[in-house]
Amino acid sequence: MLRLSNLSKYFGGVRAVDALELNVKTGEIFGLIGPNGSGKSTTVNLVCGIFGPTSGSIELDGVDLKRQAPHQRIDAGVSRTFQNIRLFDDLTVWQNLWVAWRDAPGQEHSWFSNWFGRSLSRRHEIQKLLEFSGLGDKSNNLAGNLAFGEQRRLELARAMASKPKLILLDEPAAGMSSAEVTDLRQRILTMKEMGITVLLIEHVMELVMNVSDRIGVLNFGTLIAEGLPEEIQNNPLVQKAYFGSSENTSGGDTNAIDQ
Amino acid sequence: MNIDHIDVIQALIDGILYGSTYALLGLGFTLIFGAMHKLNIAYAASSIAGAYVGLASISVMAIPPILVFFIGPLSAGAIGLVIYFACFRYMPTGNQLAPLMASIGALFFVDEIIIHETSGSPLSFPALLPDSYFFLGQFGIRGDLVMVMFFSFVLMGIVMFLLYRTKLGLATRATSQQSVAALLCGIPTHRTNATTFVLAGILGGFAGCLIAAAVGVLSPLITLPLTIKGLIVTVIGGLGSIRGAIIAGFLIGSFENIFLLVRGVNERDIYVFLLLFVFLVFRPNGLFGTAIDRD
Amino acid sequence: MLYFLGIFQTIGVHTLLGLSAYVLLLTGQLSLGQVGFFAIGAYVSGILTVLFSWHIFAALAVGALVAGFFAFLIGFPALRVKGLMLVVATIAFSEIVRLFFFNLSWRVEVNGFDVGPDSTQGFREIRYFAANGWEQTHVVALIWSFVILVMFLLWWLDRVRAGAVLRAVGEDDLAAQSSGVNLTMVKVAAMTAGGVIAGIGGGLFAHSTTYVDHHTFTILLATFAVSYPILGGHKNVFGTLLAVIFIQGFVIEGLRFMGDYRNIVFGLLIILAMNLRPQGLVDGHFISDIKKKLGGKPKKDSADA
Amino acid sequence: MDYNLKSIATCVATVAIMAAGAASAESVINIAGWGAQSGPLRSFGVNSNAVIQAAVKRVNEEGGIRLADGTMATLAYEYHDSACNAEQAIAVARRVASSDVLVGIGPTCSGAAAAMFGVFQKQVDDASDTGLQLPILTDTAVRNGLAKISQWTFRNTPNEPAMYDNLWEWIATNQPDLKTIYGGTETDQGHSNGTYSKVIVQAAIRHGFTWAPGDLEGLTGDIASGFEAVLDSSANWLQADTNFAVQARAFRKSGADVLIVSSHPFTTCGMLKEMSRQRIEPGLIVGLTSSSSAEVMKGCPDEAEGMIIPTSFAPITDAAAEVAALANENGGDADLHSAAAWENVMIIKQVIEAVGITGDASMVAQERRAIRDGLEALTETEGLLGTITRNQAEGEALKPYVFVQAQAGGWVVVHDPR
Repeated sequence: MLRLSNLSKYFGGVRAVDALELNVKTGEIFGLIGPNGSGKSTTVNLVCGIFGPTSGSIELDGVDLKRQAPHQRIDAGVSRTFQNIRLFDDLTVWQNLWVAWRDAPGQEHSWFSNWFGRSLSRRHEIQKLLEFSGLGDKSNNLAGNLAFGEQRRLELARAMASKPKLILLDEPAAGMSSAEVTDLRQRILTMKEMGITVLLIEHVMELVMNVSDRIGVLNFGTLIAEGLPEEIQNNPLVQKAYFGSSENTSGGDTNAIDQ
Repeated sequence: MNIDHIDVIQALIDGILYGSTYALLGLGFTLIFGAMHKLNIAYAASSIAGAYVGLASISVMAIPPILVFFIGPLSAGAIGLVIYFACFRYMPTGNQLAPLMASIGALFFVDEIIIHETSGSPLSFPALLPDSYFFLGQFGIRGDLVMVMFFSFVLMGIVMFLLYRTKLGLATRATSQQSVAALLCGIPTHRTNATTFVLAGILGGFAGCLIAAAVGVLSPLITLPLTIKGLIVTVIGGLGSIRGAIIAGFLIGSFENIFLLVRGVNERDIYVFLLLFVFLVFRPNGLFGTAIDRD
Repeated sequence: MLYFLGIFQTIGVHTLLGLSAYVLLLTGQLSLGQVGFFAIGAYVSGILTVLFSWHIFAALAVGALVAGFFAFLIGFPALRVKGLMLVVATIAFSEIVRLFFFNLSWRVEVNGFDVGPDSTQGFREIRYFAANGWEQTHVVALIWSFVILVMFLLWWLDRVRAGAVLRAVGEDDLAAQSSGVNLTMVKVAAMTAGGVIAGIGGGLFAHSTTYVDHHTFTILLATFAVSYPILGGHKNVFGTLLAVIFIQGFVIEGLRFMGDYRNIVFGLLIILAMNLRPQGLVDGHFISDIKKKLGGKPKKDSADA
Repeated sequence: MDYNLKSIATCVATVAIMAAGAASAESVINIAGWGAQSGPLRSFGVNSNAVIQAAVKRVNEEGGIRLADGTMATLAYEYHDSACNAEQAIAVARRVASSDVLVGIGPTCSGAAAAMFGVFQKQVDDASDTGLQLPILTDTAVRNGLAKISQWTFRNTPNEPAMYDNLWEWIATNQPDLKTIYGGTETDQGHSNGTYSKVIVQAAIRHGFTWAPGDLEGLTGDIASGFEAVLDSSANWLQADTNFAVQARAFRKSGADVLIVSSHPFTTCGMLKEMSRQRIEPGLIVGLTSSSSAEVMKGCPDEAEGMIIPTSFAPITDAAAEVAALANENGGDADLHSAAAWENVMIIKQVIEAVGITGDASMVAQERRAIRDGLEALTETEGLLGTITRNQAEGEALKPYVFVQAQAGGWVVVHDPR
């Protein structure tokens, strides 16, 4: 589904992502882990088009995304969440989804009613998505007034509103209680059942190891290991990257977009 | 009029020298913006107000005219503090628009007070170095503007020293980059910001006095044009960049003088604004600015 | 009465100016360039009625379209800058427009009189209304039908998806982009709409004051334009109207009894208002209070700012 | 507290009743003045107001205004702030027009006047024109040719073409060694620019002066001839400029005998200071009428030394000196602009007494019309410096004038052509 080849992104002299090769298969949950500053968020931003790559290619189902603007990549089927929640705080919960909404194929609204319709039929569908996200009774609340966990769920729902083929989750479990992580795990699995491919970037090992089909380990912008969760857990290279050389936190700038 | 290379060089010299007044103003704008990421539109007006207070005190009290350059900056610092409390201190942190709007109100207020007290009449301002015009070969040079230029470098040095070598500077920079984190680290952000405003105010008052001395006349007519000039200098120099503000001041001063010479006064400002526009589009971070889309 | 009709005209014209800045503010763009579009609308429609004896409606329409066209063009470079940079870029634009009209001299003889923009001397005698027998009530009706139309459209916009998209861009353009919003299209569209609204306002202004010159369209008026939606609050289109009534009706005309101190109070009131209501006069609480008073069910929690 | 408030209220009410009683015993003629009392041009409004206040007081001290039935009416006036802003000037005009004011004086700024005059009826008796119908006699707004915008608007402002024509003639006679001229103006100020490029330079050419950098195409002695070429060839600035180095250098380079600085006090002072820094010492400096005010003396008394300006006001007659003193008492200055306001009040009194007014509030429209016709019928009036003749096709005045020169921090009359 998603194929990154020889992908690089330099910030000045810092190689945030360096000749990265990554292949995410259709329908799988791919976990991407790595120490702070290893280039995980930059990778997400490259795939979403927030940054242009220094070199290399990004392909989705064989289509080159590199020349597409960020919003066109949504049309192509990629959507994302942010490491630090970025909701539209002064819009209501359901308006947050309305903004991101893409009609299912075959049920598209006309251009006019897409932009200027009040579209009650969509309201119904949006409500269904809200129910699924456990926000059914909050649809008229302002997003900014939700509790932390609810905001995380809303961001997830917003990412699903555009009917993506591939979702990039940027540390979705950050700051969650373990009960919430369990709930999140369930939701990610449900997404997979719905046929959505998931690229999960996460620090919370409990989640990554339990939910991922395959895991890649990023360090200094390159993939140092890739494999099944158990293989990764026992890989000495990974352990070294995580614990052995933690003083080497290169590229403070790479998370720029999420600071 | 025929223009030869001597005219051009002379216009460049005049422009760069006069540009040092813009540089001083830009320095204050950039200092406040660097510290708070907020725009104080009333800044140029309060700088000029400082010059007025200085002028008023030397004409009311029988004190030597040179004291205007001490009283002016101090009163502008005080005005800066008042503006900080009136327009910035109690505004919600995330709200950019409310303090901007309040500072627009402060601009009107300060301007109107000056106008009310002087009836808008131009007032003579003591020269910094009277009769200090000298010649360097064929070129005439204003001694007082050389002095202003010297001051702008000195002040740049002082500001850089304060920012990068003192505890106050550390606090300012920390507050500017992560105000919440700075607060958590025990840095009193409000007091830091207030100090920045007073510092910038003193700087502005000094700039206001130097500008008034350079023109020789003080009038409320100049506050808006100076506000715009200060903003242009800040932006071309790069937001928050101290040396950028200084260099941009010289750049704008010489640029406008060349176009005044070559294209006439009616078109002069069009070219200055076009330059600004080109800068914003092709180099949106200015000469020395860092990327601002971090947040 | 005549006096109040005149004030209504001023309030109407300034409301259009404020609404043009309001549209941009929805997308998070703080523009001091609206006065440039306002000037374009004023000069173009004035030239059409005075020099070419066009009907006022046609002249207003063309003025608005020309202003909108320039806004469209400006929209693209403006995309590259944000925040303070955008403020300064739009100042540059409106000053360039002003200086263009400062240099514009286009004198034509119509009915034995030399008319038209005369650079510094200004553009005199844009007397379409008086010369065609329009009563002040007619002028007020014309101006306010545009105000009501624009306000209605903007009010309606907040009820359709386009409005939510505009506000989403205003809140967080990166998140909006990552939710599939075409930023270029949305921002340029908002800029264009703002230009058209300012253009109509400018045309009405020129005809209601009969005279424009480059001093009319300075940074001061640009500041007023953004002041209205900021002071009024951009939660709601009525905030802008309320702010215009507050500034033009109350502070400028209503405080005339304060004589010399009127303009000093002006600045103080703005500072005071922003400290008391940093979200604007018509903020979330204000709206929910009104809704409660009207007996309607306020949407639960939604109006809490 | 309560008690105090009550007593104040009672007191106020009593005074009000007494005042109303006193007023009803005699009729009142209302006039209104307006101009900039806020903004950078505030001094215009302050001065104008001070002078009108003194003039109205004088009229009332002398018994008031004689009405048609022979009784005397008090003159009452109110001054409004129009802030040099078109919309505010129009708002005040409409406000005044909807009251029982019979005639207005103002506004002070030319831009505001150009806009305001436009909302007046262009031609009287044109029923299809819905413009305002209220006679206006303007004191300060001096930009060329404004009064002809409407037949309801008149001005009592100096006639610059006549003044400068005479000035150059006088210079040519008295200082025959001065041959060449050069100068500059603040181009963004309509009055400075128009007077410079269409009036002053042409008048000099008419009297044999030559343009220092060389002859200009189309520049003859006729008013406005070749004005674009004049502007192109001059060294100009803008009204809020602060740096005059390039312009002063062009002045020096021109080597002209007479330099013209056509601008308002602020930039006049800025320019003069730069000229003095660069040690430019021409044979003579000629200034703009508007700079013959006290403001230049506040801004640059030393540098202005020797500058000559024609002006329609100087305290050289008893009447003029008295007005100057009265204006000072009221916190303003009498200058060529504001002193006209005194004359305007006197002209209004003269016209009202000539046409016969009842002062009846129900007849405001007819009486305004009568006063307008009376103003139009005027061919001559007495001003502070002598007889003012009127060019009524344009609604303008031809005022007597003198030439003043800056000497030792004050304006001294150097020639009195009256």
